[in-house]
Formats: sequence, structure tokens, C-alpha cells
Amino acid sequence: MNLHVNNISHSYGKVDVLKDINLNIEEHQIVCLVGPSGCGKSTLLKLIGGLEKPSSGKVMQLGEPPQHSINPLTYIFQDFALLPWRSVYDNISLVLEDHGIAKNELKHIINDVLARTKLTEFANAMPKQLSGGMKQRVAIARALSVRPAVLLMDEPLSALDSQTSELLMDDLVSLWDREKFTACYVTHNLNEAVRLGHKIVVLSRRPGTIREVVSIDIPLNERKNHVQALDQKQQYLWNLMREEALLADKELINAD
Amino acid sequence: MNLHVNNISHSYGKVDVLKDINLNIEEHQIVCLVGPSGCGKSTLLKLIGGLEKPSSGKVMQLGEPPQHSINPLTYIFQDFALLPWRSVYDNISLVLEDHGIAKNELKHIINDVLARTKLTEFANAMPKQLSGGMKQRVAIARALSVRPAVLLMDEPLSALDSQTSELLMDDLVSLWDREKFTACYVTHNLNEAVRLGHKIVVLSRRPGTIREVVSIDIPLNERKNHVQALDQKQQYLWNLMREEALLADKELINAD
Amino acid sequence: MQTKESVVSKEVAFRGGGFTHKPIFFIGPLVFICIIALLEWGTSSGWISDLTLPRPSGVAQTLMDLYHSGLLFQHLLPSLTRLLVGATMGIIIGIAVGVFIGLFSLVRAGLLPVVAALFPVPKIALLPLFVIWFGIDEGSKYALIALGAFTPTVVATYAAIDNVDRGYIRMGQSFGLPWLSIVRKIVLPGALPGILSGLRISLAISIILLVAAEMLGANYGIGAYVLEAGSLYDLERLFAGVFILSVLGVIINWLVGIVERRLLSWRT
Amino acid sequence: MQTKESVVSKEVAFRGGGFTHKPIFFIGPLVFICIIALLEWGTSSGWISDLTLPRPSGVAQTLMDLYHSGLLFQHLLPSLTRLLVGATMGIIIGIAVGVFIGLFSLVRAGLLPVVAALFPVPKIALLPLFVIWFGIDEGSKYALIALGAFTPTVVATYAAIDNVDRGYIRMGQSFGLPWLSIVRKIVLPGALPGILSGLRISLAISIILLVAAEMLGANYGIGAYVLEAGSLYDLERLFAGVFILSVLGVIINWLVGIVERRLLSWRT
Amino acid sequence: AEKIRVGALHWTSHSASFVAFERGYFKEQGLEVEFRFFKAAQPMAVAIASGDVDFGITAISGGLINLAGKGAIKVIGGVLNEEDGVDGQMILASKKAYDAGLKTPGDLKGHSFGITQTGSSFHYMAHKIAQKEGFSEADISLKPLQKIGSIIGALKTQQIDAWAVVPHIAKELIKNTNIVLIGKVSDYIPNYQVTTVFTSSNIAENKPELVKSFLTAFAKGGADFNAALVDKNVDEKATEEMVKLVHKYVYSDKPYEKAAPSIINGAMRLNQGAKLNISSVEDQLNWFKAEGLVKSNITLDMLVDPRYVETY
Ligand SMILES: Nc1ncnc2c1ncn2[C@@H]1O[C@H](COP(=O)(O)OP(=O)(O)OP(=O)(O)O)[C@@H](O)[C@H]1O
Ligand SMILES: Nc1ncnc2c1ncn2[C@@H]1O[C@H](COP(=O)(O)OP(=O)(O)OP(=O)(O)O)[C@@H](O)[C@H]1O
Ligand SMILES: [Mg+2]
Ligand SMILES: [Mg+2]
Repeated sequence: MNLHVNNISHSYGKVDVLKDINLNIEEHQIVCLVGPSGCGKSTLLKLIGGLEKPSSGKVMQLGEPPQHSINPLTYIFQDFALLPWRSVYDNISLVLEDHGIAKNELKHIINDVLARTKLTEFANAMPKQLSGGMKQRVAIARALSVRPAVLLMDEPLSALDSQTSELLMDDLVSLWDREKFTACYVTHNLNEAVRLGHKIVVLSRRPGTIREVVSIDIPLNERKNHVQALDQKQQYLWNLMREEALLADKELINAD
Repeated sequence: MNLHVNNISHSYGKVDVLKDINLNIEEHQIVCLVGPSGCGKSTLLKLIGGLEKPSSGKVMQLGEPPQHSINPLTYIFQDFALLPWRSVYDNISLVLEDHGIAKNELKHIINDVLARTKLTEFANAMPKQLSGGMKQRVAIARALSVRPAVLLMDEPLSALDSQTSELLMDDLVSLWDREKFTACYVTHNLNEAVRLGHKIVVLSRRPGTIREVVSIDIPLNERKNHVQALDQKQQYLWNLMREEALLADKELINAD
Repeated sequence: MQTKESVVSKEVAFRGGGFTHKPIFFIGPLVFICIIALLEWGTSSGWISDLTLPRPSGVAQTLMDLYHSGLLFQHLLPSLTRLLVGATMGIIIGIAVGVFIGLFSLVRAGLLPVVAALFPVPKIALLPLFVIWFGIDEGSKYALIALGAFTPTVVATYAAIDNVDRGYIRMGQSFGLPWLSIVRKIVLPGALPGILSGLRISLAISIILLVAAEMLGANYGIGAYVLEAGSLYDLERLFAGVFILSVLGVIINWLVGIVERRLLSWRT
Repeated sequence: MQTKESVVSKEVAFRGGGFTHKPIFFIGPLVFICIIALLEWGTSSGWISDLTLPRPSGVAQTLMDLYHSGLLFQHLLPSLTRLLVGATMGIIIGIAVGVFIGLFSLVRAGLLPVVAALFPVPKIALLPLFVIWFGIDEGSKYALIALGAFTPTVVATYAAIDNVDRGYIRMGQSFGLPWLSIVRKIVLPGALPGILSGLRISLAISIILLVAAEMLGANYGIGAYVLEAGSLYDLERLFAGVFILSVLGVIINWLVGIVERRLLSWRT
Repeated sequence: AEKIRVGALHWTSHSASFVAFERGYFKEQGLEVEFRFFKAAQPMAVAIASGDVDFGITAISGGLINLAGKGAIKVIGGVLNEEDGVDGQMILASKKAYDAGLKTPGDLKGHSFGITQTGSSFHYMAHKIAQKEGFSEADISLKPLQKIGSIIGALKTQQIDAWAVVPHIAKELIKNTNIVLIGKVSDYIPNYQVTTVFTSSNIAENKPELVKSFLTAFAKGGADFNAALVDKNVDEKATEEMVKLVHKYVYSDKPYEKAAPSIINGAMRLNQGAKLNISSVEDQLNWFKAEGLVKSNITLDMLVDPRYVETY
């Protein structure tokens, strides 16, 4: 299943946030969205995931989502969004309970995703007992449990310290290696973008428009060995964005 | 003025946080502290700044702080710690008001630091109107206003998105180029550490001990041109820490 | 971009929204109007006995009469004075005690249990004592209202101080600010939002206690008016009085809102 | 490491600390003991007139007598029943209404002004009406206490729902959870802490209203006991009754604390 | 002139003070009187104890006796007395209870009876009725409702079965078809000393001259009132004048035409010369003690200062 963002513009009240966005998210690819803060990255992701209605334009699914997919478009949030009153196991079961899945089957699915994210021994831990990295791993496990066709990730690593996010990035790469998931990945970290993205979409300042789409052809699991090439891409992206980031940073936020 | 951390150990109740730390912070140098999360970096910085009393050992000032220094040991916090009910100008004046500085002199000092941090036009803005990067810039201006002998920075960039922190890192480098300040800089970001540190102190997991001190001799303003060398240092540091970071991340936090 | 014809293309379904509130302005007044119309119809048709509820138009008439006879202000003025003096005293002392409890461990350990024990004490039960302690004149009325406003103010104040971000205080200390400056410039302004929202409760309680206070030898005052109406079982006057108190409460709440917006404009 | 002799070496001065609280357990009881000792001395030496305050030992004696004569439970039982029934009714209805106000814009627009208008209405003023509406037996007592507990519960509940992290709700929606599941599994558990802390206030108010409720045709009950003592100007009994109410308040607060720790163990 | 504060209720039974004030009898005695009005009698006793008021008039209540027991106040004279031949307090029943068999006070057994508070005069009356009719007080279910208004509401809505009250209220109530008169209090408590005049112990002991002047003027006012409205041995014009005088203080919110009958109906004899039926007082005191409402160590001496008026 591909996703196609078809000429989308969006505004909140009088604030134009996105303008004329056209974008393809192809199967088995990770598309990274980068852009200065406030340019509408999160908004675009919400529009793609159906959490927000676009002011104009459409987001289309091309092709049927796989039969076994419980929730084709699945989010992973920056702040993990784990319910603090549910254990790791129950946080995952939360998103499966309403789909009429048999008890046994449910247990099987959960134990499977816990194993795949190396969380088995933490099944009964409460979120407050986990470090940030572990919490994000649970959020990833939860997202995997509904067998998504496309993962929508909104800065999933930015709340973690850089050592932990380094570890998780490796996890994501090896996960993609095994499962070849499709994803739209919002980040403000160009390093993450060049390490995880097959396609990197650079947005301009608000109202966000697509400035450039940069493709990286090096396979994900080989990127560690191409430091130099990635660094160049990153430098290129940074030069594209530098001016806008500076301006975005100096903007006064209207009190309203 | 040098600082000398003399055989410090510290514990909170029954939790041993730091053990036998000996460390020199020399004038005009930036010392970076890195280590897995929870290893006691912030605690060590608090001990150095006199905000916490060590369980054993001492922190010594060697030599008098410069005459004109209003607050020799000055902090810059991760969360900026700007009072939301005071404007940018008043946030700076806050830390000067109690030192019997004449009105005119005060105004002069504040306008001077605002100019040095390129904040002059934001003097009357309220913190909520500023982006994260601007807020941290105000915090830096405030720290500079008291003419510190040593800047103590606790992850000053980690709350910012990476584009903004990139910009601020450049600012810090050019600031050090001009003023050659002394600093102790806590970070969890190895990239920051190799770009800003003359000396990088690697701490072990809790109870934190010094594992290794890595020196980088490339002048700060030339580091951009030595990507390869820095990358090697960073890789070296990462290998030192990887195992510990992994363990620290998987640790269950005790509920108490 | 074009899609191959064989591929099924479907728009992504919307599943967000909800769980936020847009104000619907006309509904509130409408509900009041409906209730009043229903009561009017019920009481005039005899479907609601006049022992049960007064006729709204009768209440309105009573209010008009009160206004035209000048009695309204004769009742309102002493009540407002009592409210103002009593609540001000209670709130000022309450804030002072709350600040001390918030700042000093020793005071907290000593006074918090006393405040906790005072909280559930019904102030009406103490009425006879108040006469002995403060006399039958305004003194005992002020004292009763003040005591009522005192305990919630203390609790709100020390909780607000506890909630001041410790990061700000550490910042102040890291710049070597003297203790008093930290309290004046960081702790108190930081506690202000909590104190003000505690004020809403303190003032609501003050209004409620106004009636109890005016049980004690008051000839004028909305509370006395309501009590008299109650003891004469004059429902129209009773509801007129209750209406005035209710409006008073809404107005005071609104005033606190204005003060909040003024003093706390720095909040998001 | 060694320092050259010519260099001045000085320890970094400590400037942190303070603004936190360590519990000092013995102070609380000490303050109570001091107050009581002072009163005992003052009243027995005549320095405090026995019109002003009772002698603490007399109050203790009265409490002992109450206990030994079995009257304590004769008074306590009906009061506890009234409290239980009234507060339970008020709280349950209050939570229900609060949840509706929290979830539906229309209900909010319609009912919030009504609740805001009800809040400052002094419940004692309505006593005569309650007699007519609910009779002089237990009905009117339950109703009065229920009404008193109702309004603060509503306010606490809808505020708690408003404060549920919208991120959790968005998460639920992003997984396509049905509306009812989001309410049941996300909104309500998330609002629980706020609802429970609102309960503390509702229950304190219930205790206060117990006295008002027992003004009406109650022969037994702590409130009736206190009122009788007041009208007889029997300070020892008055303070004995107030003491019981105060202890009741502290116990209820403590019970809510236990429930909180149980249900909200997931909080830090 | 000496300034004194006199506590009063807007009730006909306080007319002696009003007359003495309006007709200048207090002035004659060198007293400058300021009235302090109360909504209920009980706080008046407390106000005298606290020194806010110098003289007051109220029924003998548990609160009054306890305050006297603490040495704060003293009864110095009588005011209102149940007397044969004059309408006294009346016993009322709700129609519902009446129809169900409550025809006389003797049928009160098993019925509810409204009182303001435990230890109020209403409570005492209920007890005396039960005593005389030969059943236990516990057989009447007393309903403390705090306020006269609440009792009236409860009686009107048939929620209590019976009540006893002063004539002017009783006469108003029996106009209502669902309230019935079933007896008189004076049949059960002959020469009941209903209300008394009292002052603080301090004044009673240290300012006998002041007490004497007050009582002289007060008695003179009472005599005028009795002559005009109880004995009715003055001309119509004088009666009307008296009613108008009283109307300034009682039912002042009603027009004169409506108020006059209530005032006339409510007139009960005020004790001549403020004399005090000490045996009735003693009976009441003993009852309070027996009920455990007041401390058992309170004696009649602590309650009454008999030096100032004739007692019987
Ligand atoms: N619900 C909303 N109502 C009104 N304005 C909104 C809303 N959500 C976002 N905005 C505004 O839309 C703009 C884009 O927001 P968005 O969160 O999409 O930016 P972003 O690119 O994700 O920024 P960041 O990097 O800070 O996460 C911002 O100016 C924001 O203030
Ligand atoms: N005031 C305190 N009381 C008790 N324990 C504390 C206190 N402050 C810190 N700790 C504990 O001491 C340990 C070290 O804390 P510290 O904040 O110094 O770590 P850190 O290295 O700065 O970690 P991070 O990278 O997460 O900021 C942690 O286990 C923490 O829980
Ligand atoms: Mg975003
Ligand atoms: Mg830290």
C-alpha cells in the first residue's frame, strides 16, 4: 500500500500552516520530513494519519492495506504516549482489545512483539519504572502489534538522550532490515534523517511547502560504513535549512 | 582561577551517586562531562557550583576569582530557568539587583550582554514569546551578565531541537573564541562533547567514577574542518560508553 | 501524479477530533430561560404547589420592589462590607500563614495539623462562642467570615508554594541571590496563580458564611434577609435573596478572573 | 594533586539547600499538647474565663462520659449514616454530571452556568425549603448533604477531565479505538486523580453540612449534639462535639489518602 | 444620663420596654436606652454574658441557666406569666393528626411535637403536658427544628403533629384550615413564668441603683401595656395609641390595619411590678437539671437575684 498526499493545504483559523503539498510514500520506504520548527511537519503527519481534516486536498491510500493489518496507519509519538496506569503488557493490549481478537491470539501477538523488541522481561513493569529509551521501545512494540501498513513517527527519538537515541536508531535499522516496514518519519535531526531516510523531504518555513526532496540510495544497514557520504548529504541539507532555521528560531511567538 | 575537585564522593541517602572523583578544571578550558544517564553528572556539577554539599571530599577554588566577577561560578540550565513573569530584560536584571549596582551601570551591563548575544531587539519580550533557542540565548546572556569566572552548563542544548542546537553550538564556539571562558559542560551528546570540549571526562555508571579523560587538541574554531578526526574521537567515546549506556537504559527505576 | 487504474484508491478516513470544547454561547441563557419558563408555567397552573417553589415572576417582582424601595442597597451594603472586611482579613492572614508553612519546615510541622483539624469544623457550630469572643456587632461577623476564608486560603497558599518549580529556586541560588530575594522575586510570584485560584474557593465560602454570620443579630444584610424570609417561609423573598447571593458569587468569580488575567498575563 | 603554595586555595562555598521540607514528626503533637496545656492552665487559673473557653480536661471528661454512656455511638451512628448516604448520592451524581460536562460541549454550555450559579448558594438558607421538599426526616438531611457535595464534585470532575493529557486521547484515536473505549480506558482513569482530590473537598463540605442538616428534626447525631450544646451554652459539650467532627474530618481525609495510594499507585 | 443597651425582639412580649422608652419612663429614671434587636432569644443571653447588652428579656432556657451557672448572668424579674382568664400559649395539632385521633393534649402519646431546640421552652411545655397526662416524655417524639419558621412550615405541611406557641402566632395559624387548636398550656403549667428579665451578674451585684431604675421604668411601661391591652380598662383612643406605639416595633413591616389585630390578640399579661414567680422558675430549673441539660450544681441562688422585685 502506497500513500499519496494530493495537493494538500491546511490552515488553523487564520494561520496557514501547509500549502500545496504533494508527496508519495512508497511501500517499504522510509520518508523523512525535516524542516524548521513550526513549519507544519506534525500537522502534515496528522493529516496523513487521518487525525486532522485537511482544509483542501486529500490523502489517498493506493491499494488495499494487507489483510492482516489491524490498524494500517499507526503512530509512534515523541512523548511515547504510554498510559501510566497500565503495565507494559496492558498498554499493548489496550490497542488490540477492541478488535474482537481471541484471548489466546491476543496473548500470542503481545508476547511476540515483546520478544521482537526485547521487552519480554519487562511485560509487567509500569511505565514509570522504565527509562525513556525503554518507553519508546514499548511504544514501538505497541505500534508493531497492530501490524501497521505504514508507521507514522513524530520525532520518536527526540525526547531521548543522544546515547539512548543512538541505540534505538540501530534498533530501527535492524527492524527495517527484517520487516521492511513503510514509514513517514518526522524529525528535526538531520543526522537521524540521513541514517534512516530513503527519501528526505525538506519543508520550508510556515506556511510549509516542499523545498526539495533528497534521495539517499545507500541501503540502511550499510550506512555506517559511508560516514563521509552521509556527512556530505547532511551538510547539504543543513545548508538548505540553515537560513530558515535561524529565522524560525528568532520569530516571536504571538500571544493569543 | 582553576577549580579542583578533590576526592569527592557523594550519596543521597543509601544511593551512592559519585565515588572518588578527582578533576581539574583549568582556566580558559572547556571540560565536558559525559556518561550514561543517572551516573551523577548533574550531581557533580551541583557539587562544583556549591549547590550541593559533598558527602566527602572538597571542591577547591585555586586562585582568586577576577575582581570584577559578580558571581564567579555561574550556571546555565537545560530548561533555561527563565522566570516566565519577567521580560528578557528583567530576567537579566534579576541576578544583578542584589549587588548594589547603580541603576545606570545595571542598564549598561544588561544592554551590553543583550548586544553580545544579539538579543537587543528582544529586551522587552516575555519568555513565552521566545522559541527554545532564544530562551537559551537569554539564559546565556544572563549568565554572562554576572561576569562569571567559570560557566557551569548542565546539558544546555539538550532541550532544543537539533537545528537550533546546531546554531547555538556555533554561537558558543564563537563566544569562547572571543572571551575564552572557562566552563564545565555536562552533556549526553558525544557530538557536542567533541565539538566543544578541550577535555572530555567519561564517567562510569552509578556510582559514577572517572573512567577516562580524553583530550582534544584541535582549536575549537577549527574543528569544523577536522570532521574525520572528530568522528574518530566520537566513535572512540561511543565504544567506551556503549555497553554502559545499554545497561543504564534497561535498568528498572525503583519506585520509592 | 497519477494512479494506475487497477489500483484501488481510497481516501484516508478521518478519526481525530472531539474531546475539545467550543463554547456554544446561546445554550447557557437558553437553559435558564427554559427552567424559569417551566417554573412559571408550573406554579401558575398549580401543577407545582406554591409551598414547593415560588413563582419566578413573583421573585422578579420582589427583586424589583427591593430595588425601588431602596432596601436592596440597605441590605447589600452591610453584607458587602462584611464580606470585604471579613474575607480580606481571612485571606491576608491565610496567605501569611500559608507562606510561612510553605517556607519553613518547623512552622509546617507545627501548624499544618492545626489547620487540618480546623478545616472540617463547622463554623455555624461556633456561633455562640463568637458572640462571647467578638461581641454581637460586626466583630463576630468579620471573625466568622475571616475564619471561613482562612483555612482554604492557607491550604491553597502552601500548596502553591510547594508547586513553585524548584528549578527557578535553584537558579536563584546559583546566582547567589539572598534568601529574601528568592522568596520575593521567585517564590511568591511563582505561587501567585495557585493562590489566586484558591481565592475563588475562599470567596465562595465567604459568601456562604455570610448567611451564618448574619444569624447573629444583624438587622440588615442579604443573609439576614434570606434567614428572615426562611423563617417566615416567604419563598419569594427567600429566592430573591438566594438569587442575589448567587449573582454575587458569579460576579466575584468574574472579578477574580479579571485580576488573574491582569496579574498572570505572563501565563500561556 | 598538589597546589603551589603561592596560590590562594579556598573551598567553594555552599549556597544551595532549603525550600524543601523534611517532616519533623514530634512538632505536630507537641503543638497540640502545648495548646492544650496552655488552655488547661489558663482556664484552671482563671486567667481565661470559663465563658471564653472550656477546660480541656472537662472536654476530655465529657468525651469519656459520652463513650461510657454509649451515647457516643448513638450520636455517631446516625451522623455517619447521613454522611455516607448523602455524600455518596451527591458524589455519584456529581461525578456523572461532571463527566457529561467534561465530554459534551452541549451539556457543558447548558449546565456549567447552572452549576456556577448553584455554587455560592448557602445551603443553610434553603433549610426551610428542604423541609417542604424532602420532609423533616432523613430525606432532607440526605438531600442537603448531597447538594453540598454535588457542586464541588462536578467542578472537580470536569476540570479533571479537561486536564487529561490530550496526547493520550490522540494516541487512542490513532489506533482507531472506539469513542467509548477512549472514554473508559483513557479519559476516566486519567481523570481519576483529579476526581479523588476533589473528593477531599466534597467530603470536608459534607461534614460541615452535617451540622446544618441536623438542625432539622434530629434528636441524635453529632451535629444535633453540637447544636444543642451551643444553645445550652455548654462549652465542654460543644468542644467535645467539634472535636469529634474534626477527628472525623481527619479520618476521612486519611481514608481518601489510602484510596488514592491504592488506585493511583501508578503515579510517581 | 447613664447609657444602657437593652436587648429586645420584635415581639409583643417585649412591649414593656418599648412603652417605657416611647413614653420617656427610662429618661425619667436618668437612663438613656439604646435597643439592640435580636432574631432569637438565645443569642441575647450570650450577648449579656459577653457584655454587649445590659438588660434582656427571654424565656428561661438551658443556655440562660448554664450562663448563670458560670456566674455571668442573673434573672432579676419576671415579664410574662400564664394567667387564667387571659389567652395564653396554645397547643396546636395538624389536621392530619387531628383526624387520626389527636383531639386533646392527652392523645399526644406517640405523636411528634415541634420544638426549636432541646432545652427550649417548647421542650419544657411538652414535658409538662406528658407529666400531667401521665405518660413519659419519651412517648412524644420531639422534633428540634431550630427556628419558629421551620416549625410553622413543618406544621402547615403536616410533617409534625403538634406544637405549643404564644397566642398571636397560634391565632394566625388556626385560621389555616389544616391546623387545629387542641388545648391550652395554662391547663398544664399554672402560673407558668414564661419570660424573665435578666442582666449580667456584674450589674446585678455592683450597680443596684441602675437595676432599680431600669426595673422601675420597665414596670411602669408594663403597667401601661396591661391597662390598655390586657385589662382593657382605658378608652378606645388610649388603646389605639398603645397599639400604634407597639406597632412601631412589632409587625412594623405590615400596615397598621393588618398588624393591629395581631398585636391585640397576642397581648399577654406582663408581670405587675416585674414580680417573679420564683416557684415556677425553680420548677423549670429542676426540670433542666433532671433532663441533664444543665449542670446539676446550679442552684436557684445562682440563677436568680431576688433582691429587686417581689417574688412569689
Ligand atoms: N490545533 C492547532 N490549532 C491552532 N494552531 C495549531 C494547532 N496545531 C498546530 N498549530 C500551529 O501550526 C503550526 C505548525 O505546527 P506543527 O506542530 O505542525 O509544527 P512542527 O513542524 O511539527 O513544529 P515542531 O518542529 O515544533 O514540532 C504552528 O505554528 C502551530 O502553532
Ligand atoms: N535530590 C536527590 N535526592 C535523591 N536522589 C537523587 C537526587 N538527585 C539525584 N538523585 C539520584 O542520583 C543519581 C544521579 O543523578 P543525576 O541527576 O546527577 O544524574 P545525571 O547523570 O545528571 O543523569 P541524566 O543524564 O539523566 O541527567 C540518580 O540516580 C538520581 O535518581
Ligand atoms: Mg512537531
Ligand atoms: Mg542530569
